[in-house]
Amino acid sequence: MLNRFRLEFPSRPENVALARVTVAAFAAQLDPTVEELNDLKGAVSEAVANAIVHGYDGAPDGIVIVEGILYGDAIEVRVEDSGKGMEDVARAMEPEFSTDPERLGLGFSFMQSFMDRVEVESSPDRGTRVVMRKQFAPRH
Amino acid sequence: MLNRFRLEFPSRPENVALARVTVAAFAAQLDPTVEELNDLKGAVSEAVANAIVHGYDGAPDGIVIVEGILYGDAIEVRVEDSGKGMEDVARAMEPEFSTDPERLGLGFSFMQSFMDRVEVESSPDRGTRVVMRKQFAPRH
Amino acid sequence: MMPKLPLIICLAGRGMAMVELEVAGEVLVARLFGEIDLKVADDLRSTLERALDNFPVRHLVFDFEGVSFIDSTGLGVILGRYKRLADADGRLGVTGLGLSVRRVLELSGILRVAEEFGSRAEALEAFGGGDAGA
Amino acid sequence: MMPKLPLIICLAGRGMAMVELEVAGEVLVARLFGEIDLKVADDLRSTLERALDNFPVRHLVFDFEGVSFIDSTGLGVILGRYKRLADADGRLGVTGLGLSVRRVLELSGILRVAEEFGSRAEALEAFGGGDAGA
Ligand SMILES: Nc1ncnc2c1ncn2[C@@H]1O[C@H](COP(=O)(O)OP(=O)(O)O)[C@@H](O)[C@H]1O
Ligand SMILES: Nc1ncnc2c1ncn2[C@@H]1O[C@H](COP(=O)(O)OP(=O)(O)O)[C@@H](O)[C@H]1O
Repeated sequence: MLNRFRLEFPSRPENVALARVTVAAFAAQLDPTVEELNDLKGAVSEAVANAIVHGYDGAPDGIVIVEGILYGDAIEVRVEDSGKGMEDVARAMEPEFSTDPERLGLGFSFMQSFMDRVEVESSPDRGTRVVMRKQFAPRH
Repeated sequence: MLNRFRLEFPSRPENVALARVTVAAFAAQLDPTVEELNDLKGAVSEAVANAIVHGYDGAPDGIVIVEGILYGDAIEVRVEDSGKGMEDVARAMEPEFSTDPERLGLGFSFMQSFMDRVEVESSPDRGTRVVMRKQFAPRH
Repeated sequence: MMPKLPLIICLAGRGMAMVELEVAGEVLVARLFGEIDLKVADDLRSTLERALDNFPVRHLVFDFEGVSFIDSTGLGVILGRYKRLADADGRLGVTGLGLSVRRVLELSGILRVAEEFGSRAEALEAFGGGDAGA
Repeated sequence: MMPKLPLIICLAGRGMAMVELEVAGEVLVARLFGEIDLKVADDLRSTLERALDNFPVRHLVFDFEGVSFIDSTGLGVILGRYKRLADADGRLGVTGLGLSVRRVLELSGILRVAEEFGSRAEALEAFGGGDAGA
Protein backbone atom coordinates (compact mmCIF):
# COMPACT_ATOMS: atom_id res chain seq x y z
CA MET A 1 0.00 0.00 0.00
CA LEU A 2 1.24 3.46 -0.87
CA ASN A 3 1.66 5.93 1.91
CA ARG A 4 -1.03 8.58 2.03
CA PHE A 5 -2.93 10.89 4.33
CA ARG A 6 -6.20 12.76 4.43
CA LEU A 7 -6.56 15.98 6.41
CA GLU A 8 -9.87 17.75 7.01
CA PHE A 9 -10.30 21.15 8.59
CA PRO A 10 -12.71 24.10 8.59
CA SER A 11 -12.12 26.95 6.15
CA ARG A 12 -10.37 29.26 8.59
CA PRO A 13 -7.42 31.36 7.47
CA GLU A 14 -5.11 29.97 10.15
CA ASN A 15 -5.49 26.49 8.68
CA VAL A 16 -3.64 27.38 5.50
CA ALA A 17 -0.42 27.00 7.52
CA LEU A 18 -1.67 23.72 9.00
CA ALA A 19 -2.12 22.32 5.50
CA ARG A 20 1.31 23.52 4.40
CA VAL A 21 3.06 22.00 7.39
CA THR A 22 1.23 18.67 7.15
CA VAL A 23 1.98 18.27 3.45
CA ALA A 24 5.60 19.24 4.03
CA ALA A 25 5.98 16.77 6.91
CA PHE A 26 4.47 14.05 4.76
CA ALA A 27 6.67 14.89 1.77
CA ALA A 28 9.73 14.91 4.05
CA GLN A 29 9.56 11.11 3.82
CA LEU A 30 10.93 11.52 0.29
CA ASP A 31 13.83 13.63 1.57
CA PRO A 32 13.16 16.53 -0.84
CA THR A 33 15.42 19.54 -1.28
CA VAL A 34 14.56 22.81 0.42
CA GLU A 35 13.49 24.22 -2.96
CA GLU A 36 11.20 21.27 -3.68
CA LEU A 37 9.64 21.62 -0.25
CA ASN A 38 9.16 25.38 -0.69
CA ASP A 39 7.44 24.81 -4.02
CA LEU A 40 5.16 22.21 -2.51
CA LYS A 41 4.23 24.47 0.38
CA GLY A 42 3.59 27.31 -2.03
CA ALA A 43 1.25 25.21 -4.16
CA VAL A 44 -0.68 23.95 -1.12
CA SER A 45 -1.01 27.47 0.20
CA GLU A 46 -2.51 28.71 -3.08
CA ALA A 47 -4.99 25.88 -3.39
CA VAL A 48 -6.14 26.00 0.23
CA ALA A 49 -6.42 29.80 0.24
CA ASN A 50 -8.58 29.52 -2.89
CA ALA A 51 -10.84 26.95 -1.24
CA ILE A 52 -11.38 29.31 1.68
CA VAL A 53 -11.54 32.67 -0.11
CA HIS A 54 -13.36 31.64 -3.28
CA GLY A 55 -14.91 28.24 -2.56
CA TYR A 56 -16.48 29.33 0.72
CA ASP A 57 -16.34 33.11 0.16
CA GLY A 58 -14.38 33.45 3.38
CA ALA A 59 -16.95 31.71 5.57
CA PRO A 60 -15.06 29.79 8.27
CA ASP A 61 -17.34 26.76 8.49
CA GLY A 62 -16.77 25.04 5.17
CA ILE A 63 -14.78 21.82 5.12
CA VAL A 64 -11.48 21.71 3.25
CA ILE A 65 -9.92 18.33 2.52
CA VAL A 66 -6.23 17.93 1.72
CA GLU A 67 -4.90 14.56 0.65
CA GLY A 68 -1.39 13.42 -0.12
CA ILE A 69 -0.18 10.26 -1.80
CA LEU A 70 3.41 9.18 -2.37
CA TYR A 71 4.16 7.37 -5.63
CA GLY A 72 7.82 6.44 -5.63
CA ASP A 73 9.66 9.75 -5.74
CA ALA A 74 6.53 11.71 -6.63
CA ILE A 75 3.83 13.25 -4.51
CA GLU A 76 0.24 13.89 -5.44
CA VAL A 77 -1.67 16.49 -3.44
CA ARG A 78 -5.42 17.01 -3.69
CA VAL A 79 -7.21 20.01 -2.28
CA GLU A 80 -10.97 19.84 -2.21
CA ASP A 81 -13.81 22.08 -1.12
CA SER A 82 -17.58 21.73 -1.30
CA GLY A 83 -18.01 25.40 -2.00
CA LYS A 84 -19.41 27.44 -4.81
CA GLY A 85 -17.31 25.99 -7.62
CA MET A 86 -16.51 27.58 -10.97
CA GLU A 87 -18.39 27.88 -14.26
CA ASP A 88 -15.31 28.15 -16.43
CA VAL A 89 -12.19 26.49 -15.11
CA ALA A 90 -10.06 27.31 -18.16
CA ARG A 91 -10.82 31.00 -17.76
CA ALA A 92 -10.15 30.88 -14.01
CA MET A 93 -6.75 29.36 -14.65
CA GLU A 94 -5.60 32.16 -16.95
CA PRO A 95 -2.81 34.20 -15.41
CA GLU A 96 -4.06 37.37 -13.73
CA PHE A 97 -7.67 36.35 -13.98
CA SER A 98 -9.41 36.95 -10.67
CA THR A 99 -12.97 37.55 -9.58
CA ASP A 100 -11.63 39.51 -6.62
CA PRO A 101 -10.01 42.91 -7.31
CA GLU A 102 -7.94 42.60 -4.14
CA ARG A 103 -6.22 39.48 -5.47
CA LEU A 104 -3.60 38.98 -8.14
CA GLY A 105 -5.17 36.14 -10.09
CA LEU A 106 -1.87 34.28 -9.89
CA GLY A 107 -2.85 31.38 -7.65
CA PHE A 108 -3.21 28.81 -10.42
CA SER A 109 -0.12 30.15 -12.20
CA PHE A 110 1.87 29.68 -9.02
CA MET A 111 0.57 26.13 -8.60
CA GLN A 112 1.60 25.37 -12.17
CA SER A 113 5.06 26.83 -11.63
CA PHE A 114 5.55 24.98 -8.36
CA MET A 115 4.24 21.58 -9.45
CA ASP A 116 4.68 19.41 -12.54
CA ARG A 117 0.98 18.95 -13.16
CA VAL A 118 -2.18 20.71 -11.97
CA GLU A 119 -5.67 19.47 -12.75
CA VAL A 120 -8.84 21.21 -11.65
CA GLU A 121 -12.33 19.73 -11.50
CA SER A 122 -15.10 22.06 -10.50
CA SER A 123 -18.83 22.39 -10.81
CA PRO A 124 -20.94 25.33 -9.74
CA ASP A 125 -22.51 24.90 -6.31
CA ARG A 126 -20.84 21.52 -5.86
CA GLY A 127 -17.25 22.50 -5.23
CA THR A 128 -13.75 22.24 -6.55
CA ARG A 129 -10.96 19.72 -6.50
CA VAL A 130 -7.38 20.58 -7.42
CA VAL A 131 -5.07 17.61 -8.09
CA MET A 132 -1.36 18.42 -8.26
CA ARG A 133 1.65 16.24 -8.81
CA LYS A 134 5.33 16.82 -8.30
CA GLN A 135 8.23 14.53 -9.09
CA PHE A 136 11.17 14.96 -6.75
CA ALA A 137 14.70 14.48 -7.96
CA PRO A 138 15.69 10.92 -6.96
CA ARG A 139 17.90 11.01 -3.89
CA HIS A 140 19.38 7.50 -3.81
CA MET B 1 -17.32 26.98 15.34
CA LEU B 2 -14.23 25.76 17.16
CA ASN B 3 -11.15 25.10 15.14
CA ARG B 4 -10.42 21.43 14.61
CA PHE B 5 -8.82 18.96 12.25
CA ARG B 6 -9.02 15.31 11.39
CA LEU B 7 -6.04 13.44 9.98
CA GLU B 8 -6.18 9.89 8.63
CA PHE B 9 -3.20 7.80 7.61
CA PRO B 10 -2.15 4.17 7.31
CA SER B 11 -0.42 2.50 10.26
CA ARG B 12 3.11 2.93 8.97
CA PRO B 13 5.94 3.79 11.36
CA GLU B 14 6.95 6.90 9.40
CA ASN B 15 3.53 8.41 10.05
CA VAL B 16 4.14 8.80 13.77
CA ALA B 17 6.19 11.89 12.91
CA LEU B 18 3.44 13.11 10.55
CA ALA B 19 0.95 12.98 13.41
CA ARG B 20 3.33 14.79 15.77
CA VAL B 21 4.03 17.58 13.33
CA THR B 22 0.39 18.07 12.37
CA VAL B 23 -0.78 18.27 15.97
CA ALA B 24 2.08 20.64 16.82
CA ALA B 25 1.29 22.90 13.84
CA PHE B 26 -2.35 22.96 14.86
CA ALA B 27 -1.55 23.67 18.51
CA ALA B 28 0.83 26.45 17.43
CA GLN B 29 -2.31 28.54 16.92
CA LEU B 30 -2.46 28.77 20.72
CA ASP B 31 1.15 30.01 20.87
CA PRO B 32 2.24 27.34 23.38
CA THR B 33 5.64 27.26 25.07
CA VAL B 34 8.33 24.92 23.77
CA GLU B 35 7.76 22.66 26.78
CA GLU B 36 4.01 22.50 26.18
CA LEU B 37 4.62 21.65 22.54
CA ASN B 38 7.17 18.98 23.45
CA ASP B 39 4.72 17.39 25.86
CA LEU B 40 1.99 17.41 23.24
CA LYS B 41 4.25 15.83 20.64
CA GLY B 42 5.33 13.21 23.15
CA ALA B 43 1.75 12.26 23.97
CA VAL B 44 0.78 12.02 20.31
CA SER B 45 3.81 9.89 19.58
CA GLU B 46 2.91 7.42 22.33
CA ALA B 47 -0.72 7.10 21.30
CA VAL B 48 -0.01 6.75 17.58
CA ALA B 49 2.83 4.27 18.14
CA ASN B 50 0.44 2.20 20.27
CA ALA B 51 -2.21 2.25 17.55
CA ILE B 52 0.33 0.92 15.06
CA VAL B 53 2.28 -1.51 17.25
CA HIS B 54 -0.54 -2.87 19.40
CA GLY B 55 -3.77 -1.95 17.64
CA TYR B 56 -2.64 -3.27 14.26
CA ASP B 57 0.22 -5.51 15.46
CA GLY B 58 2.58 -3.61 13.21
CA ALA B 59 0.62 -4.22 10.01
CA PRO B 60 0.99 -1.13 7.80
CA ASP B 61 -2.50 -1.07 6.31
CA GLY B 62 -4.67 -0.17 9.29
CA ILE B 63 -6.17 3.30 9.45
CA VAL B 64 -5.16 5.63 12.26
CA ILE B 65 -7.24 8.75 12.88
CA VAL B 66 -5.91 11.73 14.77
CA GLU B 67 -8.22 14.60 15.62
CA GLY B 68 -7.54 17.89 17.32
CA ILE B 69 -9.95 20.45 18.73
CA LEU B 70 -9.12 23.80 20.27
CA TYR B 71 -11.23 24.90 23.22
CA GLY B 72 -10.06 28.33 24.27
CA ASP B 73 -6.54 27.79 25.56
CA ALA B 74 -6.92 24.01 25.70
CA ILE B 75 -6.40 21.34 23.11
CA GLU B 76 -8.09 17.98 22.86
CA VAL B 77 -6.38 15.29 20.84
CA ARG B 78 -8.01 11.99 19.90
CA VAL B 79 -6.11 9.04 18.51
CA GLU B 80 -8.19 6.20 17.17
CA ASP B 81 -7.54 2.83 15.61
CA SER B 82 -9.85 0.04 14.44
CA GLY B 83 -7.41 -2.59 15.59
CA LYS B 84 -7.49 -5.40 18.08
CA GLY B 85 -8.46 -3.36 21.15
CA MET B 86 -7.91 -4.27 24.79
CA GLU B 87 -9.77 -6.48 27.26
CA ASP B 88 -8.68 -4.60 30.35
CA VAL B 89 -7.91 -0.93 29.87
CA ALA B 90 -7.18 -0.26 33.56
CA ARG B 91 -4.55 -2.98 33.60
CA ALA B 92 -3.03 -1.75 30.30
CA MET B 93 -2.68 1.71 31.76
CA GLU B 94 -0.65 0.57 34.77
CA PRO B 95 2.93 1.80 34.62
CA GLU B 96 5.33 -0.78 33.20
CA PHE B 97 2.57 -3.05 32.05
CA SER B 98 3.23 -4.20 28.52
CA THR B 99 2.21 -7.17 26.42
CA ASP B 100 5.45 -6.78 24.47
CA PRO B 101 8.72 -7.65 26.22
CA GLU B 102 10.63 -5.30 23.90
CA ARG B 103 8.64 -2.32 25.17
CA LEU B 104 8.72 -0.41 28.43
CA GLY B 105 4.99 -0.28 29.21
CA LEU B 106 5.33 3.45 29.82
CA GLY B 107 3.29 4.77 26.92
CA PHE B 108 0.16 5.54 28.92
CA SER B 109 2.24 6.88 31.83
CA PHE B 110 3.98 9.27 29.47
CA MET B 111 0.65 10.41 28.02
CA GLN B 112 -0.61 11.06 31.55
CA SER B 113 2.52 13.02 32.45
CA PHE B 114 2.41 15.07 29.27
CA MET B 115 -1.31 15.86 29.24
CA ASP B 116 -3.82 16.97 31.88
CA ARG B 117 -6.31 14.23 31.15
CA VAL B 118 -6.19 10.91 29.30
CA GLU B 119 -9.25 8.77 28.64
CA VAL B 120 -9.17 5.45 26.86
CA GLU B 121 -12.08 3.60 25.31
CA SER B 122 -11.38 0.22 23.86
CA SER B 123 -13.15 -2.96 22.97
CA PRO B 124 -11.59 -6.20 21.77
CA ASP B 125 -11.60 -6.58 17.99
CA ARG B 126 -13.23 -3.18 17.54
CA GLY B 127 -10.41 -0.82 18.32
CA THR B 128 -9.21 1.85 20.67
CA ARG B 129 -9.72 5.55 21.12
CA VAL B 130 -7.47 7.69 23.32
CA VAL B 131 -8.82 11.15 24.21
CA MET B 132 -6.32 13.55 25.75
CA ARG B 133 -6.64 17.12 26.88
CA LYS B 134 -4.11 19.75 27.73
CA GLN B 135 -4.66 23.26 29.02
CA PHE B 136 -1.99 25.71 27.92
CA ALA B 137 -0.93 28.56 30.15
CA PRO B 138 -2.86 31.63 28.94
CA ARG B 139 -0.59 33.84 26.86
CA HIS B 140 -2.58 37.08 26.65
CA MET C 1 9.33 68.37 7.40
CA MET C 2 7.44 65.25 8.45
CA PRO C 3 8.25 64.08 11.91
CA LYS C 4 9.69 60.60 12.03
CA LEU C 5 6.90 58.23 12.98
CA PRO C 6 7.34 56.25 16.15
CA LEU C 7 7.52 52.57 15.34
CA ILE C 8 4.11 50.97 14.74
CA ILE C 9 4.04 47.30 15.59
CA CYS C 10 1.14 45.24 14.39
CA LEU C 11 0.50 41.97 16.14
CA ALA C 12 -0.68 38.96 14.20
CA GLY C 13 -2.74 36.75 16.42
CA ARG C 14 -1.12 35.84 19.67
CA GLY C 15 2.05 37.77 20.28
CA MET C 16 3.79 37.45 16.92
CA ALA C 17 4.66 40.72 15.21
CA MET C 18 3.77 40.39 11.54
CA VAL C 19 4.82 43.88 10.46
CA GLU C 20 6.71 46.83 11.85
CA LEU C 21 6.16 50.18 10.15
CA GLU C 22 8.22 53.30 10.10
CA VAL C 23 7.61 56.49 8.15
CA ALA C 24 10.68 58.46 7.16
CA GLY C 25 9.92 61.59 5.19
CA GLU C 26 7.80 60.41 2.26
CA VAL C 27 8.80 56.76 2.58
CA LEU C 28 6.85 54.07 4.39
CA VAL C 29 9.12 51.22 5.43
CA ALA C 30 7.46 47.91 6.34
CA ARG C 31 9.44 45.10 7.87
CA LEU C 32 7.52 41.87 7.44
CA PHE C 33 7.89 38.84 9.69
CA GLY C 34 6.91 35.19 9.63
CA GLU C 35 4.47 33.62 7.21
CA ILE C 36 2.59 36.14 5.11
CA ASP C 37 -0.50 34.30 3.99
CA LEU C 38 -4.29 34.45 4.30
CA LYS C 39 -4.07 34.36 8.08
CA VAL C 40 -2.44 37.78 8.31
CA ALA C 41 -3.58 39.33 5.01
CA ASP C 42 -6.52 41.35 6.36
CA ASP C 43 -4.57 42.75 9.31
CA LEU C 44 -1.60 43.57 7.14
CA ARG C 45 -3.77 45.30 4.57
CA SER C 46 -5.57 47.48 7.11
CA THR C 47 -2.36 48.33 8.96
CA LEU C 48 -0.75 49.50 5.73
CA GLU C 49 -3.89 51.35 4.64
CA ARG C 50 -4.04 53.19 7.92
CA ALA C 51 -0.44 54.32 7.55
CA LEU C 52 -1.08 55.48 3.98
CA ASP C 53 -4.20 57.33 5.12
CA ASN C 54 -2.42 59.15 7.90
CA PHE C 55 0.92 60.08 6.43
CA PRO C 56 1.84 61.75 3.14
CA VAL C 57 3.68 58.68 1.88
CA ARG C 58 4.97 58.59 -1.70
CA HIS C 59 7.20 55.52 -1.72
CA LEU C 60 7.04 52.07 -0.18
CA VAL C 61 9.85 49.83 1.03
CA PHE C 62 9.27 46.22 2.10
CA ASP C 63 11.93 44.36 4.05
CA PHE C 64 11.42 40.58 3.70
CA GLU C 65 14.38 39.55 5.81
CA GLY C 66 12.15 38.10 8.55
CA VAL C 67 9.75 36.40 6.13
CA SER C 68 9.84 32.60 6.01
CA PHE C 69 6.94 32.22 3.61
CA ILE C 70 4.73 34.37 1.39
CA ASP C 71 2.07 33.34 -1.12
CA SER C 72 0.04 35.17 -3.77
CA THR C 73 -2.45 36.31 -1.12
CA GLY C 74 0.37 38.08 0.72
CA LEU C 75 1.84 39.50 -2.47
CA GLY C 76 -1.60 40.83 -3.38
CA VAL C 77 -1.67 42.90 -0.21
CA ILE C 78 1.70 44.42 -1.05
CA LEU C 79 0.94 45.14 -4.70
CA GLY C 80 -2.49 46.51 -3.81
CA ARG C 81 -0.94 49.12 -1.50
CA TYR C 82 1.68 50.02 -4.07
CA LYS C 83 -1.06 50.64 -6.68
CA ARG C 84 -2.34 53.49 -4.51
CA LEU C 85 1.00 55.23 -4.96
CA ALA C 86 2.04 54.17 -8.45
CA ASP C 87 -0.05 56.80 -10.28
CA ALA C 88 1.71 59.57 -8.37
CA ASP C 89 5.12 58.27 -9.44
CA GLY C 90 5.52 56.30 -6.25
CA ARG C 91 8.37 53.83 -6.10
CA LEU C 92 8.42 50.34 -4.61
CA GLY C 93 11.57 49.07 -2.94
CA VAL C 94 12.27 45.55 -1.68
CA THR C 95 15.11 44.18 0.41
CA GLY C 96 16.07 41.09 2.40
CA LEU C 97 14.90 38.56 -0.20
CA GLY C 98 15.60 34.98 0.78
CA LEU C 99 15.45 32.20 -1.80
CA SER C 100 11.77 31.34 -1.45
CA VAL C 101 10.62 34.97 -1.28
CA ARG C 102 12.71 35.86 -4.32
CA ARG C 103 11.14 33.02 -6.25
CA VAL C 104 7.57 34.23 -5.75
CA LEU C 105 8.46 37.88 -6.24
CA GLU C 106 9.96 36.85 -9.56
CA LEU C 107 7.03 34.64 -10.56
CA SER C 108 4.56 37.40 -9.72
CA GLY C 109 6.41 39.99 -11.79
CA ILE C 110 6.89 42.22 -8.75
CA LEU C 111 10.64 42.15 -9.30
CA ARG C 112 10.06 43.85 -12.65
CA VAL C 113 8.20 46.71 -10.96
CA ALA C 114 10.13 47.00 -7.73
CA GLU C 115 13.69 48.17 -7.12
CA GLU C 116 15.81 45.82 -5.05
CA PHE C 117 18.17 47.18 -2.43
CA GLY C 118 20.86 45.68 -0.23
CA SER C 119 19.31 47.10 2.93
CA ARG C 120 16.50 49.32 4.18
CA ALA C 121 19.02 52.12 4.63
CA GLU C 122 20.01 51.95 0.97
CA ALA C 123 16.37 51.99 -0.10
CA LEU C 124 15.68 55.01 2.08
CA GLU C 125 18.65 56.83 0.72
CA ALA C 126 17.53 56.13 -2.86
CA PHE C 127 13.96 57.22 -2.11
CA GLY C 128 15.03 60.33 -0.19
CA GLY C 129 13.67 59.11 3.13
CA GLY C 130 16.49 60.47 5.25
CA ASP C 131 18.29 58.43 7.84
CA ALA C 132 15.42 56.46 9.41
CA GLY C 133 15.80 52.72 9.56
CA ALA C 134 19.55 53.04 9.16
CA MET D 1 43.81 -5.01 23.28
CA MET D 2 40.68 -4.50 21.20
CA PRO D 3 41.30 -2.55 18.06
CA LYS D 4 39.35 0.65 17.84
CA LEU D 5 36.34 0.01 15.66
CA PRO D 6 36.04 2.06 12.51
CA LEU D 7 32.98 4.25 12.70
CA ILE D 8 29.77 2.42 11.86
CA ILE D 9 27.13 4.69 10.40
CA CYS D 10 23.60 3.43 10.20
CA LEU D 11 21.28 5.17 7.79
CA ALA D 12 17.65 5.66 8.70
CA GLY D 13 15.56 5.77 5.60
CA ARG D 14 16.77 8.17 2.94
CA GLY D 15 20.13 9.63 3.78
CA MET D 16 19.68 10.59 7.41
CA ALA D 17 22.14 9.03 9.83
CA MET D 18 20.22 7.89 12.90
CA VAL D 19 23.13 6.45 14.85
CA GLU D 20 26.91 6.42 14.69
CA LEU D 21 28.67 3.72 16.66
CA GLU D 22 32.18 3.48 17.94
CA VAL D 23 33.72 0.76 20.10
CA ALA D 24 36.54 1.86 22.38
CA GLY D 25 37.94 -0.92 24.53
CA GLU D 26 34.94 -2.37 26.33
CA VAL D 27 32.71 0.62 25.71
CA LEU D 28 30.18 0.99 22.91
CA VAL D 29 29.47 4.64 22.21
CA ALA D 30 26.31 5.45 20.25
CA ARG D 31 25.65 8.95 18.98
CA LEU D 32 21.97 9.28 18.18
CA PHE D 33 20.53 11.75 15.68
CA GLY D 34 17.14 13.13 14.80
CA GLU D 35 13.82 11.74 15.97
CA ILE D 36 14.12 8.41 17.73
CA ASP D 37 10.68 6.87 17.42
CA LEU D 38 8.95 3.87 15.89
CA LYS D 39 10.26 4.75 12.46
CA VAL D 40 13.86 4.03 13.37
CA ALA D 41 13.38 1.64 16.32
CA ASP D 42 13.90 -1.65 14.46
CA ASP D 43 16.97 -0.44 12.60
CA LEU D 44 18.45 1.05 15.74
CA ARG D 45 17.82 -2.14 17.70
CA SER D 46 19.45 -4.41 15.15
CA THR D 47 22.40 -2.08 14.63
CA LEU D 48 23.08 -2.05 18.37
CA GLU D 49 22.55 -5.82 18.66
CA ARG D 50 25.01 -6.46 15.87
CA ALA D 51 27.64 -4.38 17.60
CA LEU D 52 27.01 -6.15 20.92
CA ASP D 53 27.24 -9.52 19.17
CA ASN D 54 30.51 -8.74 17.49
CA PHE D 55 32.49 -6.90 20.12
CA PRO D 56 33.19 -7.71 23.76
CA VAL D 57 31.31 -4.67 25.00
CA ARG D 58 30.73 -4.20 28.75
CA HIS D 59 29.48 -0.62 28.97
CA LEU D 60 27.19 1.56 26.87
CA VAL D 61 27.29 5.30 26.29
CA PHE D 62 24.52 7.17 24.47
CA ASP D 63 25.09 10.70 23.23
CA PHE D 64 21.75 12.48 22.73
CA GLU D 65 23.18 15.78 21.57
CA GLY D 66 21.78 15.33 18.04
CA VAL D 67 18.39 14.06 19.20
CA SER D 68 15.43 16.37 18.70
CA PHE D 69 12.81 13.90 19.89
CA ILE D 70 12.61 10.51 21.59
CA ASP D 71 9.57 8.59 22.85
CA SER D 72 9.07 5.46 24.93
CA THR D 73 9.56 3.28 21.86
CA GLY D 74 13.03 4.76 21.41
CA LEU D 75 13.84 4.53 25.09
CA GLY D 76 12.80 0.88 25.03
CA VAL D 77 15.44 0.14 22.42
CA ILE D 78 18.10 1.75 24.58
CA LEU D 79 17.07 0.09 27.84
CA GLY D 80 16.65 -3.26 26.12
CA ARG D 81 20.26 -3.20 24.94
CA TYR D 82 21.49 -2.09 28.34
CA LYS D 83 19.68 -5.05 29.97
CA ARG D 84 21.97 -7.38 28.03
CA LEU D 85 24.92 -5.88 29.87
CA ALA D 86 23.47 -5.01 33.27
CA ASP D 87 23.84 -8.50 34.75
CA ALA D 88 27.56 -8.47 34.03
CA ASP D 89 27.96 -5.18 35.93
CA GLY D 90 27.70 -3.17 32.75
CA ARG D 91 27.28 0.56 33.12
CA LEU D 92 25.07 2.93 31.14
CA GLY D 93 26.26 6.45 30.40
CA VAL D 94 24.29 9.30 28.87
CA THR D 95 25.39 12.69 27.63
CA GLY D 96 24.13 15.61 25.58
CA LEU D 97 20.66 15.75 27.14
CA GLY D 98 18.54 18.60 25.84
CA LEU D 99 15.42 19.68 27.70
CA SER D 100 12.94 17.35 26.03
CA VAL D 101 15.25 14.33 26.11
CA ARG D 102 16.04 14.93 29.77
CA ARG D 103 12.34 15.05 30.56
CA VAL D 104 11.58 11.62 29.12
CA LEU D 105 14.76 10.07 30.51
CA GLU D 106 13.63 11.29 33.91
CA LEU D 107 10.03 10.13 33.47
CA SER D 108 11.19 6.70 32.36
CA GLY D 109 13.50 6.26 35.34
CA ILE D 110 16.52 5.83 33.06
CA LEU D 111 18.24 8.73 34.80
CA ARG D 112 18.16 6.70 38.02
CA VAL D 113 20.00 3.82 36.34
CA ALA D 114 22.30 5.73 34.02
CA GLU D 115 25.26 7.94 34.83
CA GLU D 116 25.21 11.34 33.20
CA PHE D 117 28.39 12.85 31.79
CA GLY D 118 29.34 16.21 30.37
CA SER D 119 30.70 14.68 27.18
CA ARG D 120 31.41 11.36 25.46
CA ALA D 121 35.06 11.75 26.37
CA GLU D 122 34.23 12.01 30.08
CA ALA D 123 32.01 8.96 29.86
CA LEU D 124 34.73 6.98 28.14
CA GLU D 125 37.26 8.00 30.70
CA ALA D 126 34.97 6.94 33.55
CA PHE D 127 34.19 3.61 31.85
CA GLY D 128 37.83 2.95 30.96
CA GLY D 129 37.28 3.15 27.23
CA GLY D 130 40.53 4.89 26.43
CA ASP D 131 40.71 7.93 24.23
CA ALA D 132 38.19 7.09 21.52
CA GLY D 133 35.52 9.67 20.82
CA ALA D 134 37.60 12.36 22.50
N1 LIG E 1 -11.73 26.69 -4.93
C1 LIG E 1 -12.33 27.61 -5.72
N2 LIG E 1 -13.67 27.75 -5.70
C2 LIG E 1 -14.27 28.66 -6.50
N3 LIG E 1 -13.61 29.47 -7.35
C3 LIG E 1 -12.27 29.38 -7.39
C4 LIG E 1 -11.55 28.46 -6.59
N4 LIG E 1 -10.24 28.60 -6.86
C5 LIG E 1 -10.15 29.56 -7.78
N5 LIG E 1 -11.35 30.04 -8.12
C6 LIG E 1 -11.65 31.11 -9.12
O1 LIG E 1 -10.55 31.20 -9.98
C7 LIG E 1 -10.03 32.53 -9.99
C8 LIG E 1 -8.53 32.51 -10.20
O2 LIG E 1 -7.89 31.87 -9.12
P1 LIG E 1 -6.37 32.19 -8.81
O3 LIG E 1 -5.57 32.01 -10.04
O4 LIG E 1 -5.96 31.37 -7.63
O5 LIG E 1 -6.34 33.73 -8.45
P2 LIG E 1 -6.90 34.53 -7.19
O6 LIG E 1 -7.09 33.58 -6.05
O7 LIG E 1 -5.85 35.53 -6.92
O8 LIG E 1 -8.20 35.14 -7.62
C9 LIG E 1 -10.46 33.11 -8.66
O9 LIG E 1 -10.52 34.52 -8.68
C10 LIG E 1 -11.83 32.46 -8.47
O10 LIG E 1 -12.82 33.16 -9.19
N1 LIG F 1 -4.11 1.07 20.62
C1 LIG F 1 -3.98 -0.09 21.32
N2 LIG F 1 -4.54 -1.21 20.89
C2 LIG F 1 -4.42 -2.37 21.57
N3 LIG F 1 -3.71 -2.48 22.71
C3 LIG F 1 -3.10 -1.38 23.21
C4 LIG F 1 -3.21 -0.14 22.54
N4 LIG F 1 -2.49 0.77 23.26
C5 LIG F 1 -1.99 0.11 24.31
N5 LIG F 1 -2.35 -1.19 24.30
C6 LIG F 1 -2.01 -2.21 25.29
O1 LIG F 1 -1.64 -1.55 26.50
C7 LIG F 1 -0.34 -1.94 26.90
C8 LIG F 1 0.35 -0.81 27.61
O2 LIG F 1 0.55 0.27 26.72
P1 LIG F 1 1.69 1.34 26.98
O3 LIG F 1 1.56 1.86 28.37
O4 LIG F 1 1.66 2.34 25.88
O5 LIG F 1 3.05 0.51 26.94
P2 LIG F 1 3.80 -0.20 25.71
O6 LIG F 1 3.34 0.40 24.43
O7 LIG F 1 5.24 0.07 25.99
O8 LIG F 1 3.47 -1.66 25.79
C9 LIG F 1 0.33 -2.40 25.63
O9 LIG F 1 1.40 -3.29 25.88
C10 LIG F 1 -0.82 -3.05 24.88
O10 LIG F 1 -1.04 -4.37 25.33
